[in-house]
Amino acid sequence: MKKSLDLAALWRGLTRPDPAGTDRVVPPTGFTAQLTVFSAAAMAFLAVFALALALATGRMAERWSSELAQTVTVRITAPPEQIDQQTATVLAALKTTPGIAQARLLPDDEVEGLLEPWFGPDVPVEALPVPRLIEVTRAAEGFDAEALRLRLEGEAPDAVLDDHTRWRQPLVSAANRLRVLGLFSLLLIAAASGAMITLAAKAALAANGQVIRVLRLIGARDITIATAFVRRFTRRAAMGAAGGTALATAAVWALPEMDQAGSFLTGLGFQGWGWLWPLLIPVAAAAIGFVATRAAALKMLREVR
Amino acid sequence: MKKSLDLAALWRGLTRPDPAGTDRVVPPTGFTAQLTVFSAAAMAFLAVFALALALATGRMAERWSSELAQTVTVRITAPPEQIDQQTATVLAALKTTPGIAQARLLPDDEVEGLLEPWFGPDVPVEALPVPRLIEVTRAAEGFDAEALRLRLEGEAPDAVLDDHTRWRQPLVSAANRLRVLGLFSLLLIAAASGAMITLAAKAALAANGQVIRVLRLIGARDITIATAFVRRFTRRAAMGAAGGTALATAAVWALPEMDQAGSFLTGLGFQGWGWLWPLLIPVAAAAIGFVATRAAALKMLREVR
Amino acid sequence: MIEMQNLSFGYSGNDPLLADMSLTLQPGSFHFLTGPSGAGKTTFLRLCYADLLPSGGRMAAFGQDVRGLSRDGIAGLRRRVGVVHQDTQFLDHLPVAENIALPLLVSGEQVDMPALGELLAWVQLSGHARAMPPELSGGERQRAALARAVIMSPDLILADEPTGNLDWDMSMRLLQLLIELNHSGKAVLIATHDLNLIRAAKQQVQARVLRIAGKRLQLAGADL
Amino acid sequence: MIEMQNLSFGYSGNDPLLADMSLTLQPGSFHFLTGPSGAGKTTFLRLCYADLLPSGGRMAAFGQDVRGLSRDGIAGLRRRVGVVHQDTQFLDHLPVAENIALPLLVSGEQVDMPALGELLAWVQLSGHARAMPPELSGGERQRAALARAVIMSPDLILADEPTGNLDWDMSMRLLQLLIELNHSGKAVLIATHDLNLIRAAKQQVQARVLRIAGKRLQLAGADL
Ligand SMILES: Nc1ncnc2c1ncn2[C@@H]1O[C@H](COP(=O)(O)OP(=O)(O)OP(=O)(O)O)[C@@H](O)[C@H]1O
Ligand SMILES: Nc1ncnc2c1ncn2[C@@H]1O[C@H](COP(=O)(O)OP(=O)(O)OP(=O)(O)O)[C@@H](O)[C@H]1O
Ligand SMILES: [Mg+2]
Ligand SMILES: [Mg+2]
Repeated sequence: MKKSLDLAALWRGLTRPDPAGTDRVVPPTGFTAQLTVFSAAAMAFLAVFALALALATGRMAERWSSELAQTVTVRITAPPEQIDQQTATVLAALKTTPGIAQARLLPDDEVEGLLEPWFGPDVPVEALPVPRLIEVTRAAEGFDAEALRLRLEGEAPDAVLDDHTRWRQPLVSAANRLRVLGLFSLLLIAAASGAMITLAAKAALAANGQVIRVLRLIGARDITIATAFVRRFTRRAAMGAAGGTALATAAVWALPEMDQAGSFLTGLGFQGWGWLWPLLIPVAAAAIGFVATRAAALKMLREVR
Repeated sequence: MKKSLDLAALWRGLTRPDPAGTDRVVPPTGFTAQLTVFSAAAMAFLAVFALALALATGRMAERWSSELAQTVTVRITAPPEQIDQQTATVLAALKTTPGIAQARLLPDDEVEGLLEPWFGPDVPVEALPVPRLIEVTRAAEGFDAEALRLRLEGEAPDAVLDDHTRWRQPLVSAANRLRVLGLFSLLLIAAASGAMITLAAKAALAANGQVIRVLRLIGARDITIATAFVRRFTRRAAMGAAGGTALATAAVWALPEMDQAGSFLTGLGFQGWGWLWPLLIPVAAAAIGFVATRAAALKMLREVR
Repeated sequence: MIEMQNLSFGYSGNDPLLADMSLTLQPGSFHFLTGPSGAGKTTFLRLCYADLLPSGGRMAAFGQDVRGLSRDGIAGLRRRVGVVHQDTQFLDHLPVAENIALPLLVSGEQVDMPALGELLAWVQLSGHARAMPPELSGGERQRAALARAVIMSPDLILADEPTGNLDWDMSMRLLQLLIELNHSGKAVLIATHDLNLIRAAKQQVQARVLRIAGKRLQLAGADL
Repeated sequence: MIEMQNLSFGYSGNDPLLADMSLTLQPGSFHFLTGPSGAGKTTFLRLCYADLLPSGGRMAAFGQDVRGLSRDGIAGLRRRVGVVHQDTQFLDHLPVAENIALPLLVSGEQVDMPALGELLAWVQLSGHARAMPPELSGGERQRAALARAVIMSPDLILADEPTGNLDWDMSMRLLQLLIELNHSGKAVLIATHDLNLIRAAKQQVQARVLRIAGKRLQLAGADL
């Protein structure tokens, strides 16, 4: 016995124009049709925003954690007679630590700048037992802060590694959580869209049960009937999703720039190739529409002899 | 001519049980019914998350900005001979500034704690030209920082007002933006839900055009028909939304605690009375279902004599 | 009960189908309506239960102008007129018995179960009370339609081709039922092509035969 | 074309409706099928176009066992059998002419417009070609159904109560059409209650009359 629906034939039927006008057998309008288009559009719209949120928070987390990486410092507060020796030891140790790109002893004027908030503009740096500060630039692969801390403890007991974690880490974890939330909503929205488009397709097919029965009675083959419906619905889902995506992308594009807080925040928009991501949404909607309608049509057809 | 649909009668019909069983005239099942329930549920689910996001970011913004408010300090770095006098002047000035609840001169050990990251645990506070720090607690209504800054400039030229804005403000504005985003998605989701439930109701009514025609032909009054449908759909929308809300609220409740970063972050959950907010969602869904079905039923009935 | 004066009707966008018709249906009268296929018999009946409104002329049902009826007024009119449609529709999700009792349900009246059972027996559908409408045969549908039309004991019964799917014996039974109803004071109007049915009826009841020909309503002579 | 041996059928959950039926429909044959309302005439026809499958016995259509037919095989069978249903359904969103041409459309064949026009004229629906199905009168629907049934020029024509909504003249015309088709070699099976129709047909064609009675198929005698 032949398989009752041939996928390749269905795909051909879907992409080929419809010269015979077989699609006309499906009633053109009705609320179920609008519903399919609209739910695809609405879900695509929400998906674009969730996608933008996930991408933006991802960017934000990355930026924050890279800033965090760049502001690692080693502070040496040894007594005056030991400080030069310990500083040299630390610099040597840092040089041999894997994952560190650069270690730079801050000159007095930079230290002065850092202490300004505490002692005012005319810090008497010379008069103070000011610590030596070494700015450490992390290499791309990063380094093991704990190991370095232990090593410094042995070699230069008065050196303190300050990776500013207390300040920045919560921000990074907040951004990461937001990204997870964005991805989670994306998943939710994808699942809800899938279910909604499936249900809309089924509702539309059920509303057209009469049409299917008439067509079977006059000798239409399953493939003919299924193709007409699947083509309609795949197009509707894709069109609706494309509309929703376009609208949402435009809305994201039109959102006010959020970068005014300097490097701290990032806009909700897409960046560079990121603008291509939303293009996946109509494709996904079309795929969902195709699979859902095909399954629904097959199921309905099985109930009609 | 009498108004064809009487709202009061409709409401009575909606809330009263159905002793005569008139509701049975509406076919009980079908995909459009499932669709109504499901779209209400899915949208309610998303709405709960958006609501949680909006509330949590609101809380976060509030916490961050209140922390900001509580960490305003005045730093006095005057030469030793003037410092006591300027400190007294500043304290007096702060006392007469409206919007300030408390001004407290930090004792040496607290200053020591603050300087520890710079000079190590054994700061020789006495030996250093350490500034005086005054912690200012803002009153609920807040104060005009610029005016205070100008006044201090005149009275105590070496006093610096530091409201830590540079650190915290971007966070607050980030949180506020997230809140706006949450509210925006809430609006979007509400609009999409409304449209979806409306369309589902219309699709279901259109699928039941035959039923409506038969009922009119045997002499059913508009109110009877509309009530049967409106009751069904309002219940379906409310049930679906209640289900989605319950699920989402449980999911929010089950989310891992996010407060581990101390007071810096806040969980996505609701807090206290906030857990009651989601209860509004099924009510809103029922209201949308009621209005949408009523409008759709009226429109369909008008097409049938 | 129904009064028409110079009534005319045409479907929108089409030529007038019925023109200049005058007719009065008295309580207790018995009419047949004939005419070729497509002449407008079904249309005429639809005018009688206000499913269509006349394009011209005057028409009153139970003393009220049909054009002035509110939607609830139309519903009220339909409770006093029992209709057997040419292609009667049922609610496919309710069993036959409930479908027949539907007019009672929607007008909020109590269903008298023994009376319903009697009615089912009368149209020989006792065995199908619990069947769903799509499971009925063509003739069974027509009998169920008749039962639904008379359950409110209406003042006027309109039947559109009620014997189209029935054999002669069953047609005679059905005619007997309608004549019984007529004897109890109800007016009856039957649209049919079946001249044998009209002949059979005329032997038992004073029936007038109307004919739609050339858009007009004519009284057919005794030639039937 | 259709061969039945000891065929039996019952709707699921019900007693068997038809039992022990044997029949062979030869090309070019002409049969009538009668029986009281609810006897199983429509059911019998549905078995013939594989809308129902027999519960027992053997049935072959065009040489193939219907139980072994794939879904596409059933579709193929239905293209060789034209059916006029008792309550024919159309696609309400397509005009009458397109509905009549629908079997050609779904089997991917070209529509021969002049032939379609002729067919419409043949059933006197030329004036309604562009009308929508819900705008047709009962008789017009039946004629459109006949036109749709014969447009693929099937080998076998099944008609379920095709004259139920037609007056005598139109019934005779329709019978004439079916007899014409039969003379051109097609087999015809008509389910009807109308004994006059059967009598009229017997004068022109060698028709056999089958009768469903007591669940069985009987050959009615010459008493008609
Ligand atoms: N809704 C409509 N819109 C336009 N034309 C219509 C509509 N309904 C019916 N017609 C046309 O009006 C004419 C009369 O239809 P009607 O159904 O009244 O005929 P009838 O006398 O009942 O015929 P039959 O005996 O075949 O049932 C027909 O030609 C039909 O095509
Ligand atoms: N789908 C179904 N399920 C169950 N029972 C059915 C179904 N369809 C028909 N029946 C029953 O089977 C019997 C035969 O029905 P069928 O339609 O074949 O009768 P028929 O001979 O065509 O009658 P009529 O002359 O009234 O059209 C009837 O009693 C009917 O109620
Ligand atoms: Mg008619
Ligand atoms: Mg039948």
